[in-house]
Order: sequence, then C-alpha cells, then structure tokens
Amino acid sequence: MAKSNKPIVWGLFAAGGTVTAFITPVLVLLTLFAAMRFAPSLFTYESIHAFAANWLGKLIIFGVITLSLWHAAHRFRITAFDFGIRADLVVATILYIIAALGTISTFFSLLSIH
Amino acid sequence: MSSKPYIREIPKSSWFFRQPRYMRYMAREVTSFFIGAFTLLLVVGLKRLAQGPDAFQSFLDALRGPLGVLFCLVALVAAIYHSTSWFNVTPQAMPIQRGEEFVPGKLIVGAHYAIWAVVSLIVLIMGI
Amino acid sequence: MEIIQTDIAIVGAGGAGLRAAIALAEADPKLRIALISKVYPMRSHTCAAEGGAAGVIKSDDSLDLHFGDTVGGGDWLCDQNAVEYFINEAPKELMQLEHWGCPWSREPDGSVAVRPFGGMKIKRTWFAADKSGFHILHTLFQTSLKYPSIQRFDEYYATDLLVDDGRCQGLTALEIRSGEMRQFQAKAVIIAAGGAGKMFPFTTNGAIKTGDGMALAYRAGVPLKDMEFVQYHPTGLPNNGILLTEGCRGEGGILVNKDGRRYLQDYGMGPETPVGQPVLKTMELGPRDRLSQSFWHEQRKGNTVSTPWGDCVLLDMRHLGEKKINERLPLVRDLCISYLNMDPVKEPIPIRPVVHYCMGGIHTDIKAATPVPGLFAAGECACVSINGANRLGSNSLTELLVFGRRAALSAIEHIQSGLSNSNDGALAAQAKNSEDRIRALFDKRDGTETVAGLRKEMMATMEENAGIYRTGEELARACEKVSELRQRYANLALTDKSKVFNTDLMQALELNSMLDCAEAVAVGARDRKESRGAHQRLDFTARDDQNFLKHTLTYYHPKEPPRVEYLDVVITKSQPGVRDYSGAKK
Amino acid sequence: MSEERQIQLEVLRYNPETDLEPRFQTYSVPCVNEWVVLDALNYVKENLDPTLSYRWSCHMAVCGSCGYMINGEPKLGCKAFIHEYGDHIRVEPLAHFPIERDLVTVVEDFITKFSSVKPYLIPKEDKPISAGEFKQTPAQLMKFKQYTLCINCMLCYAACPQYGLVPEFLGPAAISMAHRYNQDSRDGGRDQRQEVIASHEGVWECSFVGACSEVCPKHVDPAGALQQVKVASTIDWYKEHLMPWSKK
Ligand SMILES: Cc1cc2nc3c(=O)[nH]c(=O)nc-3n(C[C@H](O)[C@H](O)[C@H](O)COP(=O)(O)OP(=O)(O)OC[C@H]3O[C@@H](n4cnc5c(N)ncnc54)[C@H](O)[C@@H]3O)c2cc1C
Ligand code: SF4
Ligand code: F3S
Ligand code: FES
Repeated sequence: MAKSNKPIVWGLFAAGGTVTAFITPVLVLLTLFAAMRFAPSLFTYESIHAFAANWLGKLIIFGVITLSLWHAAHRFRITAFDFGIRADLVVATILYIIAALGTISTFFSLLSIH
Repeated sequence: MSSKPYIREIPKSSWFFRQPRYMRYMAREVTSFFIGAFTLLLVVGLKRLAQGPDAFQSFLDALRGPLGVLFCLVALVAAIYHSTSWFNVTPQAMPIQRGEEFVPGKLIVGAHYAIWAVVSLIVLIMGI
Repeated sequence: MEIIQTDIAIVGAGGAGLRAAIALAEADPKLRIALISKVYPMRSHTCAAEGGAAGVIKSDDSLDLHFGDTVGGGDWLCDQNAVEYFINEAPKELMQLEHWGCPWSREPDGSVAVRPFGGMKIKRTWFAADKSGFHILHTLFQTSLKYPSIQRFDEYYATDLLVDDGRCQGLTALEIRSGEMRQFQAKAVIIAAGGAGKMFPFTTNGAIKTGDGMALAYRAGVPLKDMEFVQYHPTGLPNNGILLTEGCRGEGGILVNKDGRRYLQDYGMGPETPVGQPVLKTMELGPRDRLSQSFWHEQRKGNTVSTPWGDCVLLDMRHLGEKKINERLPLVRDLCISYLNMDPVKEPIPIRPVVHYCMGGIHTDIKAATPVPGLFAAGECACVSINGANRLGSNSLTELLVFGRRAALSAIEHIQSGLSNSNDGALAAQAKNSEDRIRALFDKRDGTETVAGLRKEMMATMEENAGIYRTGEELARACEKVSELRQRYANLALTDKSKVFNTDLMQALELNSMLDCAEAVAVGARDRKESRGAHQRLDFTARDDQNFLKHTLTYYHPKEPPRVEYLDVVITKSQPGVRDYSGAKK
Repeated sequence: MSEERQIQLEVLRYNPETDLEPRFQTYSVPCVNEWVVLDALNYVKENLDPTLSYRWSCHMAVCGSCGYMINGEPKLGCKAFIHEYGDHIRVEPLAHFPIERDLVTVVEDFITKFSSVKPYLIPKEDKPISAGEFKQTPAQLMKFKQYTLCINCMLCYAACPQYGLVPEFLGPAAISMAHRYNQDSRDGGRDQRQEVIASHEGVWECSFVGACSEVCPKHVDPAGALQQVKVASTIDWYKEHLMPWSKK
C-alpha cells in the first residue's frame, strides 16, 4: 500500500491549528478595532514597522502567518471534499499554491522591512 | 453470496444535514475559510507595510468600512469557534500520563484556556 | 451441495475453538483448518466471563493445592487424572496468553496479579480487571488472525456430524446468510460449541448458548455425561440475570439478608469473617453450589428482600470504596448502574442465584477424545470431568485453553494414525439426509406449534422442576414434559420462509438442541438419587458414594427418552471426603 | 420502576428475496420501563412477528452483536434504555453497512479491515513460555488499556461520515486496535502496521469528526487514538525525510 504524503502538510496543519487557536482571535479583534477606528493608536505604521523590523518580530510574524495559512489551506482542502467536491488533487494543488505564495510573499515582505 | 444486500447511498454533498454533530463538525471545518482569508489579509497588510507608510495607510483605509467590519466580526466568531473546538480535543490527541493515571482532560483543556487568555491579554495590551 | 475439503473442522469459535485452531496452525502450518461458528468469533459467549482464570503461578501456591480445591469443589465427581493434567497445563496456557498480549492485571513490579476466588484456598485467579473472558477471547481471536491456515466460516450453523466407517469425517452446516447447506469433509472434527444455559429462563448465558454442540455429538451416538449438574451462580442481577462476578466477593463484598445478617454463617460457611477482609474458602468465598443453596433456604425462611423481580438477598460492596471498585470491578459498577439503576459504591445490590454453567457435556476422555474416533470436544460443551459436580469459579476459562489445545493435539494424532480412504458417496448421502431434514422443517406448512411457545414451556419446566433443589416427583414431571415437548416439536411450523438470514429457522434448530439437552438433564437428575454438588435432592439429601460416585451417561434416542448408564469416577489420590468451608478455626 | 408503556416500534425491514428496497414496519409493543430496545425487539420476535431478523447474544453490552441505529443514532440495542426514549422508537440497521436483511448488516468489510492492521502482539523479542511473563507495570498497562476495550460493535463506523463517504477508509476501530498494540510495552510491530495505517486508506482519511468517540459504548475513544497515530506518523515522516540518517 502506498504511504500517504499527507503528513507533510498535516504537521503544518496541526502546528498551525494550535497557533491560530491561541492567537488568531485576538488578532482579529485588534483588526476589528482598527476597522472600527476604535483605537487609532494601534495600527500606526510606526509601531508595527518597528515590530516587524526586529528579528524576533519577523520570526513571530512569519511563524504565525505561514502556519495559519497552511492550517487553513489543509483544512479547507478537506472541507471542500466534505462539501462533495471530489477533485481532491485539483483543490489541494490550488490551495497549497495559495499557501505557498502567501508564505513567499510574507518572507519577502519581512526581508524588505528594516 | 446468493443474497443481494441493499446499499444505502450517502448524499455526497448534503450528508452533514443528517446529524447535529455533523453540522458542528462542518462549522468547525468552515472556520478554516475565515482563518485563511484573514491570514491572507495579514499577508497583504504586511506587503503594504513593507511598501511604506502611504501604502499601509491606504490598506487601513480600505479596511475601514462596513464590509471590513462585517468580515472581521464573522472572522472573530469563526476564530473563537476554532479555538474552543481545538482546545477541547487536545486531551484526546495528546493525552498526558503521569504514573498510572492520565492527567484529567479537563485540566489539560483548562490549561489551554488559561494560556489562551494570557496570550490574548498580552497581545491586546501590546496592540493598544 | 457445495463440499468443502478440510483436514480438521472445528465447530465453535469461542475460547476453546480458537485455542484449538491456533494449536493446530502452530503444530503444522500445512494443515487445513476450518473454523465454523454460528456467530463471529468475538461474539462468542466467552466474552461475557468476568472474573478470571485459575492457574498456579505464585510461589505460595502449589499444584497440589489447586488439585485439592478442584476435586473437593467438585464433590469428588471429578476424574482426578484429568484434573491433574489440567492443573499442570494451566499455568503454561495462561502464560501463553500473556505472550500473545492478553492485558492481564499486574502487580506493581510488573508481574501478573492474582485474585481470590470462591472455593480456592489461595489467590490463584489471573484476571484482566473484570473483563477476563472478554480479553481472553479477543486475544485469541486476534492472535488467530496471524495464521493463514485458519479458514473461518463465520455465521455457519452446524447441523449434523457425518459419521461413516465408525469414525467422524465431517459435518454439515448451514450458511446463515444464504440459507445454503454445505458439507465439510474433514479427517477430524472438534466440537467447541459452548454451554446450554438457555434451557433455563433466568440465566447469565447469552442467546447463543443453546447446547448445539452437545446435541450434535449426542445425536451422533456420543453419550452426554453428568448433564444433571447445572451450576447456579449466586449473584445475578434480579431483573435480567446479568452476572456480577465472583470477583465482587473475592475483593471483599459481603452477602446479607433482609435483616443485614451475613446468613452464610448459618449454613456451615462461618464463622463470620471481618467485613472487607475476605478469608479464602469461607463465608462469601465458599463454593457456588453452597451459596446458591443457602439463598434457597433463606427464601424459605422469609429472610429475603422482596423486589419487583422476586426475592433477593443483598450484595454489599460499599465498604470497598469507590476507588477500589473502579479499579477492580469497573464493569460490575457499570452493569449495576446501567441495568438496575443502582450504584454499588452507594447501596447494596439485590441479587439472586442464576443459571450459569453446565458441568456436564459431551463425554470425552482426558485427551479430549469422544468414544467416536475422529470426534473431539473441548470447552463448556465437553465433559472431561475436571469440574465434577460443581465447577469452581475461574476453572472454566482455563479449561477452554488447556483442553482446546489438547483436542487439537489429539486430532492431529488421529489424522496421523493412518486413516482409510473415505467413502465419499456415503458421506454425501448423509449430508443429503441432513439437508432434507432441515428442508422438511423449513417447508412444513401445517404445523401448530411455534418456536417461542415450545421454548417457553421448556424453560418453565426446567425452572420449576430442575432448579437448585429437586425432588423425584418434580423431576419425573420434567422428564415427562420435556419428552412431550420433543414430540410436539414435530408439529412445528416456521413463519419465516426466507432463506436469507432466517433467524426463525435458527431458533427452531437451537430449540431442538436444547430439548435434547434438557431431557438428558432431567433424566440424569431423576435417576441420581443423592445430593452432590450442584445436584441437590430434597428426597435424598445425602451424598451416596456407595451408589453414585459415578458419572451419568445418557445415550440419545430419536423418539424415546435417553438410555442411562454409569461410569466409574477416576480416583487417583484423593478419596471422597467432607467438603469443608468453615474457615480455618473450627 | 416496572411500569408498562405502549411503544410504537418502527423497524426497517428488508427481505432481499421479496423486497426491492427497505420499508418501515411499525409494531405496538408493551414495554416495561427498565427494558432496553433489544427487549422490545425480542418481544416482537416472540409474540408478534417471528420473521424479524437481527443479531444479538449477550444482552450485557459485551459481545458487540446488537448495534442498530436507534432514532438515527448508532447504539447497542442492549444498552439503549426504553426510558430514555419517547413512545416512538425507530430502529434501523447500522448506517454505512449494506443491509443483508432487516437489521442484519454485511460486516465483512469491517472484519477484513480489522484483520489487515495486524491486531496481535508482535513481540519485541522472542521468549519461551517457561521463561515467564513479559514484565509490564500497571502504568505501562494503563497506557493502552483503554484501547483493548473495543467490542468490535462497529458503532463508530456507523457514526463516522468519512467511512460512509470513502468506503476504503480503514476506520476508527481498526486503527485504534493497531494503536493499542503499538502502545503495548511488549510489542515491537509498529513498523509492520504502519504500512497499512500510514497509507492513503489509513489514518489520513480521518478528519477528526470525533463522532466515533461520541458513540463508542466502551469509551475506547478511537478519535483520540487516530489523532495520536497521526502525530506519530507525521513525526515518522519528518524523521525519514529530513533526517534520513536517523533511520535504523
Ligand atoms: C457471564 C459469565 C461469566 C463467566 N465468568 C467466568 C469466569 O470468570 N471464569 C471462568 O473460568 N469461567 C467463567 N464463565 C464460564 C466460561 O466463560 C464459559 O464456560 C466459557 O467461556 C465457554 O467457552 P466455550 O469456548 O466453550 O464456548 P463459547 O465461548 O460459548 O463459544 C461457543 C462457540 O460455539 C459456536 N457454536 C455454537 N453452536 C454452534 C453451531 N450449531 N454451529 C456453529 N457454531 C456453533 C458459537 O458460535 C461460539 O463461537 C462465565 C460464564 C458466563 C456466562
Ligand atoms: S471503538 Fe468503540 S464503537 Fe468502535 S467498534 Fe470498538 S467499541 Fe465499538
Ligand atoms: S468519526 Fe471518523 S473522521 Fe475520524 S475521528 Fe472518528 S474516525
Ligand atoms: S447483545 Fe451483546 S452487545 Fe448487545
């Protein structure tokens, strides 16, 4: 029997699931505040830039974003299947490409912030 | 086999209406869409940040509108549902055995909730 | 009719059948083994056994002690050479199960733990919490999956043995799913089809324990031995007969009557032992027959508690505490809560004696061989005579293993003894007869009797007349009634005319088996004019070694009651004595 | 406690010899409240309709024969108490299995899958019987004990939507049983089992719906076992591909 290659992504999915569980709600909450102009001081360019310019900050941002992306991509792949979309390979390819592009974009964005 | 067993078909795209627990499962799975979308939003935001203050400001402006608020609200519900459903099953996926006893699941879940609260609080304070 | 060629066919895939199959597969991988069972192996009733399996392992124990307990427990009706073989093999077999992964409960140092059991002088019962039989059965079933030479025929119902040229050469079985008959051609057959407790209405036995294996052999001319010895287990849930294991008492549970008195001290099992400190072979750890009989006397005296389900005494385990109950008796607690809505941690549980086990069965010698060459039997359906007049708790599970394996080895010896060629025509003709018999039952349209109706009458008869205490008069009535029911069986008509999974037909065949067994019980009991072990007569209250230190053998007759013969008990080193359960100090 | 109640028992009937498809048949059954649904079926069989077919044996939730869908939920007939239901109870054969007849399903698929995971001890080292037992402390026993409690009732298969959607999926009970042996301190057969478990049809078809554990009458928690298997298989994969030197 052929061994499945799902563990590659599943590791990222599981790690991402944990990270998002801890952090995403509060991030969304902050974004919501920003969207509601609730706490103008918060999303200032300076403060965020400062955070992202720091190596530790970069690492955190990279970790959170990429793991969340892979978590979501993998779970959504299965969700699509559960909704009756049987072209698993196509769905998986598209979703993983999106996740990969997001990962690359994040990487380069972070590189260019000094 | 001389008999002819009867096979009940399972509707491929509406099976989850059969039981409430399947609906709960699908709700959990669908959170991934919102978490994915929100994360992509962060990816874009980060890119704008890298492009300079003006670009970032226009990103924020685009966010500020009823649509942005609505999206954030829905994503918030999804994210919280994801967190709770994730924490509630950790003792199953990662049981901890101490000697002859397993650490009670409630304790593990409780610890996760506590960490969650602390992390959220720190980020919130930092953010504001 | 499809013919299936095999070397050895096993009827029954419970503990005994599976153990036999594995022994065959291990002995010679080239042997073709057909394992035939009317249910999937893990549904076999061995799964219900709770308490454990006896075998000498600890240093404070000895084979002699196990021998003494077993023979005395059996009221000296055991064949002592068989007992000796049994206790010698017992530890090896239990150890073998350990090596196959059985999750035995353990001591802190990692060695296997043992618990006390009724009638045993020393703790020697290996256990896996209170699901010992369950774990044994599943360990055996799962281990059997290792061996490709074991070919399973799940949900096949064996109907008749094929005996030609003076030896057993196969059997016929009905594939339940299709309703088709199959002929199994084999050089040897092992019957391991379990007990017959379902002859009685109130029993710990599952629906499948209908004595089919006994009836198979019986009809093929093998005598049934000591069938009158039917064991009542003293502690069954009153509403549905679910068993609360002897382990309850082994762990320290006590029996009290309506006044809270530990009444066992009034029946020769005293003096009273301190609560929570059970003393072996005394009070609550007396043998099952004695305990069940004490209940009967208490009931006569009006000392029982009345419940919606009849008179009961109380099993009190509260003093064991929640932790110990959860650890050692989790299933018991679960069963009490689920089926009686009572928690043994908080309240005493009403219980009453319930039909549990058949000491008697297919007559075999110490090698598990029946008088018909090529036919072997093991497990509860067999009577090698290690249980005598009363089986000790936890000897049966071990017996399945020891004699399951023994039957396998004997079958191989038989095959290797140079068998003449089979007369295929004669076998096919017999198989055809068997098919015709069942077809006739299936096709019959004008019958007046129903399966449920006859079964109810049989059960009522057995309960009323062949229970814990018996009289000659009642037993004569039972004989008459059962033989009448056997005749009325000819008038049975089935309602279900479908071939696929016809449980109406299955139950009709099972009823046939039970009626045959029931008659052997009744006749054996009527003619045994003494009281011994589980067979207690109010008109002959004493044991009579002069006339009845003998095995009853009943021989089948298609129309008439069975012929009864007697066979001497094998005594090697223990002369019949007094069964003493009165504790260390007298 | 023993009051009587008239129950409408609606049972799915199917006779392959005469029916094209299953249909419901309703029986009016006088039930005692402490009864289980199996008692009601037995009442029907004995008093109303001897043609009704279903499997059962132990009546104490240990043989695993009597799994049915009761009001849409996979249950053991002998552990579904009448007093937990209203006056209308619907009994169907276990979902996701072909119906042989009435409440009897075809279970070969489960048996085959169960057998395929090598659910038996593959000892680390050979040891003769005379050398005594493999030592195993209570703590080591505890590590896998829960997974030994499976009665093969297949309720988890009837609950698992992924098994329904992807019939090739090995399914909860089979994989939990493999996990049981993997976790056993005496066992050394994990690598052999992984070939089946880590395959496409193995543990990776599970999306952690969790329904299996919710319906399991023996609290085996197959869902937990499967997630643990995934974690271990993932670690395997990373070890194998990122640290090839760590392979023995
Ligand atoms: C509730 C309970 C608790 C017990 N607890 C203990 C205990 O703690 N310790 C102890 O030592 N003993 C105990 N016993 C006794 C012991 O469990 C049984 O005696 C033993 O399990 C019988 O095993 P077996 O292999 O002979 O038969 P079973 O396990 O009953 O198996 C019989 C097999 O024969 C098959 N079969 C029957 N008829 C046919 C047919 N016509 N065609 C094809 N196949 C057929 C069945 O399908 C089944 O596979 C207990 C018994 C009960 C009921
Ligand atoms: S895991 Fe539970 S539900 Fe599944 S077969 Fe085993 S006991 Fe039944
Ligand atoms: S329900 Fe099915 S999807 Fe997994 S967690 Fe249980 S096996
Ligand atoms: S009858 Fe055995 S599990 Fe229900």
